[in-house]
Amino acid sequence: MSTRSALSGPALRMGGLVLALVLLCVVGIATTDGRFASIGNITTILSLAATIGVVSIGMTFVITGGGIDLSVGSVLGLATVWASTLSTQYMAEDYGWWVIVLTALVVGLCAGLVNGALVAYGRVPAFIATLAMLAAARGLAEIIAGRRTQIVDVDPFLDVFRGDLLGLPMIVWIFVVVAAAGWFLLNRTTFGRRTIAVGGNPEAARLAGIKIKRHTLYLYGLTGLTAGIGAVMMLARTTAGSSTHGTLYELDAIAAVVVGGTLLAGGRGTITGTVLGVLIFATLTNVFVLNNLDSSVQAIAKGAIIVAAVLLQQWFASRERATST
Amino acid sequence: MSTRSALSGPALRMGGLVLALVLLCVVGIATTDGRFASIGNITTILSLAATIGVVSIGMTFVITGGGIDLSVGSVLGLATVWASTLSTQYMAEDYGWWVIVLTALVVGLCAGLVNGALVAYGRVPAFIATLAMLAAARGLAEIIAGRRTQIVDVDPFLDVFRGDLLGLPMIVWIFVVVAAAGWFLLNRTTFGRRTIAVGGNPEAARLAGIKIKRHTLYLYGLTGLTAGIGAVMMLARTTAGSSTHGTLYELDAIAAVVVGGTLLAGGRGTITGTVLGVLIFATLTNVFVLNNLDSSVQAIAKGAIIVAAVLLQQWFASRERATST
Amino acid sequence: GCTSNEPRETEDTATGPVTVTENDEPGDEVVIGFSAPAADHGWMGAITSAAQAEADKYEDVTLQVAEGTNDVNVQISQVEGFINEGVDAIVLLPFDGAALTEVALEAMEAGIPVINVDREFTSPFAARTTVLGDNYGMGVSAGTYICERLGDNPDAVVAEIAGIDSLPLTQDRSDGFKDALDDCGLDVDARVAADFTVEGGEEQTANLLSAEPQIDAIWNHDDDQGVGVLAAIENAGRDEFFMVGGAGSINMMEEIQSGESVVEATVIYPSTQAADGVKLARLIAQNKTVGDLASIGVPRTVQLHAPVVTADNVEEYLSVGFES
Amino acid sequence: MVDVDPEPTEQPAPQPLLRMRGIVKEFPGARALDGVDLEVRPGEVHCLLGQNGAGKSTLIKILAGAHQPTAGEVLLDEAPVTIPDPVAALRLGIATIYQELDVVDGLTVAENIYLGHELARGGVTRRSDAARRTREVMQRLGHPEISPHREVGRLPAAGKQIVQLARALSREARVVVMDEPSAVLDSEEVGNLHRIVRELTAEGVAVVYISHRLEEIRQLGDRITVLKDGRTVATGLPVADTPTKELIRLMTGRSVEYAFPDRPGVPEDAAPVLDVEGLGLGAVFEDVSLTVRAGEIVGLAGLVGSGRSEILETIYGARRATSGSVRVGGKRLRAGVDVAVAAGMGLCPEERKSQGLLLDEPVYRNITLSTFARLGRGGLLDEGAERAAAREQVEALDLRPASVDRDARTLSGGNQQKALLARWLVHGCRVLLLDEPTRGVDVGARAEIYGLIRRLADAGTAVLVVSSEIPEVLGLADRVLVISDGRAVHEGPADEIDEHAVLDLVMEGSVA
Ligand SMILES: Nc1ncnc2c1ncn2[C@@H]1O[C@H](COP(=O)(O)OP(=O)(O)OP(=O)(O)O)[C@@H](O)[C@H]1O
Ligand SMILES: Nc1ncnc2c1ncn2[C@@H]1O[C@H](COP(=O)(O)OP(=O)(O)OP(=O)(O)O)[C@@H](O)[C@H]1O
Ligand SMILES: [Mg+2]
Ligand SMILES: [Mg+2]
Repeated sequence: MSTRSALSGPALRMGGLVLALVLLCVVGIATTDGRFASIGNITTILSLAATIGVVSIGMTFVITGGGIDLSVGSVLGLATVWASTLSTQYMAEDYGWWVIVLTALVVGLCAGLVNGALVAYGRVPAFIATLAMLAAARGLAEIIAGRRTQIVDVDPFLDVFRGDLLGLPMIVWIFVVVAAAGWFLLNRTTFGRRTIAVGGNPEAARLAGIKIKRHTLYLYGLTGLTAGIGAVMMLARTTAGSSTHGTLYELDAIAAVVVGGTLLAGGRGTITGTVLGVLIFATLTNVFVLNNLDSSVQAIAKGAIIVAAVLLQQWFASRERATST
Repeated sequence: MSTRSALSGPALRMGGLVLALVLLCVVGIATTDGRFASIGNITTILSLAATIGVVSIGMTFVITGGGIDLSVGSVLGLATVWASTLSTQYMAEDYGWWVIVLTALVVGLCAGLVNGALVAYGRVPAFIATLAMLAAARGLAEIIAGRRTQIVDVDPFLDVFRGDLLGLPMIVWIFVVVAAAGWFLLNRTTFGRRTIAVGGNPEAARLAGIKIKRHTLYLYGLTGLTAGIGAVMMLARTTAGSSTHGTLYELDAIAAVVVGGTLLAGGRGTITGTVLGVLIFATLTNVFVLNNLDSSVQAIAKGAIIVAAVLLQQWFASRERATST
Repeated sequence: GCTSNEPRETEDTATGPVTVTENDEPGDEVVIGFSAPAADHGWMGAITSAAQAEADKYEDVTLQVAEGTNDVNVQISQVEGFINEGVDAIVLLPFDGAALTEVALEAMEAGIPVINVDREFTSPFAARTTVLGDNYGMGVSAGTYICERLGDNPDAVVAEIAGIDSLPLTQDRSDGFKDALDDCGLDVDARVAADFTVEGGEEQTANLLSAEPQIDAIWNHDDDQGVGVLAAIENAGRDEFFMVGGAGSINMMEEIQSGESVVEATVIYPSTQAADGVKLARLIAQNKTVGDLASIGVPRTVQLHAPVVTADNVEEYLSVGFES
Repeated sequence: MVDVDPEPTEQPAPQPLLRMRGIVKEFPGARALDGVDLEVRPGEVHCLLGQNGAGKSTLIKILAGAHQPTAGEVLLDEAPVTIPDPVAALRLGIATIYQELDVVDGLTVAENIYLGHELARGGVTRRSDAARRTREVMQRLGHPEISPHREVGRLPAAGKQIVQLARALSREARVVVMDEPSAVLDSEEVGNLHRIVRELTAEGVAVVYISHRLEEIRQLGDRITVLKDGRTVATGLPVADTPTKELIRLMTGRSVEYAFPDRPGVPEDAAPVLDVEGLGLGAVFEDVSLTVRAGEIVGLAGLVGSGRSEILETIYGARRATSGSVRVGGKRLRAGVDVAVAAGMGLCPEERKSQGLLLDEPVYRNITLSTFARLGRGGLLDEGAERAAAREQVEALDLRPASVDRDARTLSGGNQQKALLARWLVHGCRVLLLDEPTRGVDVGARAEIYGLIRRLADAGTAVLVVSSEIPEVLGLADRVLVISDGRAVHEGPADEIDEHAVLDLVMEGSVA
């Protein structure tokens, strides 16, 4: 009995999300006479989900670990700017596209580690530390970019990351790989278990001998790194670096994570849920545009649908409780 | 010993904030040869702080009660729009300026109650419910306003709310009154004490006979109401209603509340801290402008100063711990 | 076909051809307060940079630049600050013209001339001089161009990629566009709003292209987000339509110049408006008059021209394009 | 005295004040109660006994309106009542002290006591009234030193328990339910508590009293109801006529030797494993020196609030010592829990919920919280090995229910305590620090835990135990340190000192 509820619990909870996604697709198919279900459109949805998806995977970790990172969007912007400066591009021309990638990843990682150090060792509340980083990274990006959009001209980079692989865009593959790695990391490794422990009861984790400060540092570093990966994807997709890239991604990512079923208070996280959450939001926007909905109406509908999806999940969860007795 | 620590604890914690504010003022005075310390400039700072200040008071309650409200900014915008439609203004011409005020307050209150109902009775996570409201209220505001800025032309309204009283602008007085009322409500009434209980230990609160769902509903209603009051102040200050009013106020308000010392996790809140937090941010902006700082540099400096203020507070708190043990 | 972002040697080309008049002789020292929305995109960034560059040319001008902000409340307090300080003139590009009107009036009443840029106040008394772009006219120009190209085909699919929908200026542009299309029997078949950002441009355009398998023309309000729009078009491998831009960035002009791009035209929305504002503010504060006009004093309103840039005349306008 | 019952007190069966009949409670995946009957008379102390997980807390939560029964009825004055929520229970005159410390840390003592029924006029709290009355209640509870304005979060566990007690008293109830109120109290406090209970019953209030300390039941109780596996196995047993052996048999279904294991004695040449020298922590305690040799159990006795928990936590590196040193196996430890754990130390903390458990994680993950990395390989988890290790301990400790996959939250209090012990048993320690290891643990399991601690010691572990039950410290340990006001006032072999002597030392120490 207990194994049954252990198995069916998460499955049913995911069930609510899957149902929400399926309903959205049904609406999409019903209202757009074939334009929704085309391969091209599905690819569009996946491509749009990819960047925010990667960032959301990182966010899942930091939230599961009891924190929050409001700076992901602006760190992503900063990383795109830094990785597309003229000097980076010249170096990339000389040494290879990996220079750009490395720059973006290192910028993301470093910003994340600064966040982590402030939260873990400076005991600055995560909300404040990362809000400060949000402001600072955006400012720094503006200074570096001189408020220009920096266009990426390094063909090897564009060839690799704007290309297709087995019919899917490269950035979709990156999302798939990051999501799979994230799932594995959270569910199958000691790092993941520590994350859950630190988020669930930091004092208990500490007294059990887990180095919670160092782990917290790693968590923010990881999230920063995903923002760096997101920056690479953004550079590929828009062929430009800009300090405005990633604006409000923090809210989108947190929304996807929480709608997916990760506890905002920490201690429980689900990568599958996050992926579903991201797909739901991307599909929603797509269906709206396919129906040529006015942007104000879109906003209202989006609000209503988010709430409906969560209520649906609630309902599934209560059914789960009912069936397991 | 216990009384000493009880007295000096909060006082010292406030001490950090007061010191931060004083340091800011000293910097202001030192760098602007007299322009900072003028009465006119102080009034400017207070007027700037007033609207976000009122919203932050509401936010203090909802956060202390264990929740969060991301929709305050957009509800404020919606309330300004609704309270400045032509029909509202006609009615105000006929019946009096209170029609505008009432409309704004009712809109704010209702939006807050919807948030509260979703969170308390629908068990939708507060972050998601209010994020949905953020989107929906903004969309609705755009539709009502037809994406135009609506000008307020009702002279009695403008006379009352744009006027001065004892040398201070009316909206500053509103802030003072709301802050005082908020302090009283949180510290001297059953409502306030129950808010702390609901946020600090909901299970204990429930077992003590507090109706936590209803209380949660009230908390969001209260925050919505402060957004409504903020809308009146915004209308007075700008003489216009617009769906863009209040954009990103949620972040500003949460930042002020958390910098002030209210626990983001709930269970501990301070109105005095929130007021100081709001004043710090407003003064910061003012000092930056007076010093003619580049706006990108401002963003970086802002991030650094927020972190510094919190670290200062940490340091004070650790001194407090040291003295009280 | 990506454009390069090699640095231009002459930074000040962005402010256009310089006509030296005796007005440029140093006069009384003036302090000019400047406030504009957040420089969160290229055009707005260019506005501020151009204003600063213009001010730097005059040794008698000190420009006080307030932090760019999209919060009218903060912007009001910035103007209040300028009044407190007693600056000699204020150049104000309000986030929302209506919301800043009252405080501008206060400044005027305090004897400080206000030069209103781009987004108009609701009271004629709130500004000494208004320098206007022409948002409605921009829409009309774009619509007219599309009408000329597609006028004979009433079934043509026209798409519009707007900026931030909640801004009145977006509404003005859309209205102008719609009115112009109406005149030739066309309408807007698909419309998205892309937030004035590269990323928004990419995202919204990707969806738009999915939604409309066959498009004849696109008007994109803003050349900044145009970088993203073009990326999305390229991602989707589409080229059956032509596109008209907006604002006039160098990128887009180079696209037009190349002749291989879907971008055929762009409608100029001068990023030098605030620089004009600074120049006029200086003249007003120094009590000088505008040259080349017979009348005395600085005019009340200056509305800037919003021409369409095409392959035919792009050479001419490259110099006034801004770096997005 | 308030009792206006006209009937003589000798009357064999006065009308019961409260009666619960056929109570059934089902939780997802568990039937906690399966037909329980309870009958409580006015003015009596009715004891509720049962093993960990027998359903005692569940029963009283139903009475308090915190849970809804699946079946069964509650009668008050022989009239059926429904108790949909805690407010209803309070309105009916049923006040409850819960097993878990359900106080609000951010509120003051007075505010906690009057939470939910604030002394207020028009919503405005009457703070001076509340403070005055709180001072009175605290006086009555023997704790005049606890200020009404003190923030409860700054009180130690025992202080929080006192606040809960005060809260129940402030309700002016007809039935006061106490779920293991003495678990966190020391013997002096327990005496105080008993005095209060007697005052209450003298006023005709009925007290339902849950405890695992049988001697306490014997001192205080009038009648006993015994629960086993969610069923009533005996009801209304008069305390005076029921031998302890019989009670234990009823509870456990077998007879348990309720005694401490033999002390084989520590060989003279046993190497010191834990060596603490001149340890101090600000003003909390100072100059604590002690040595624990391999195979030795050292007990720390003392009153609540004397600083014993802090001593353990400081040795463990969870608090940063202001002076002194800690050595394990001769090697000086840097501060930090991870360092201590790596050196082979383990701590079972005092407050299992807030300091010990991941409540929403399965039992096995709680048990392997300090070992999952070791059980896995190369950073990968091996949940199979974790489950196996956990299952082994669950069986050895008789943890109920025996499933390792249910969430820790759903375990009864005593079983949560066992899960915590199991963590360090899986880990294996050179030095084991135990803070109140038998708090809330039933008699049967208690004996098992004593045996287990002794076996660990015999296997060469150095054990340091804190317990508020002096007999437990004296019975279990080889050597005791008596702590008073943050100082060690006595050190010596456990069999050379008795409970009275310890109490005398403590009193002297705190007077001095
Ligand atoms: N919320 C819950 N969900 C599932 N099972 C529960 C829940 N609460 C309690 N139980 C189960 O009900 C049974 C009775 O628990 P209860 O807490 O009443 O025991 P108890 O007699 O108070 O034990 P202890 O002496 O250890 O406190 C236990 O098996 C417990 O696991
Ligand atoms: N967070 C705190 N802030 C201030 N004082 C505290 C705090 N925690 C404990 N104290 C004080 O430290 C002293 C020691 O408390 P401690 O809990 O260690 O006692 P103890 O002997 O372990 O008692 P118990 O048996 O209840 O665990 C007490 O005077 C207590 O009031
Ligand atoms: Mg119990
Ligand atoms: Mg203790």
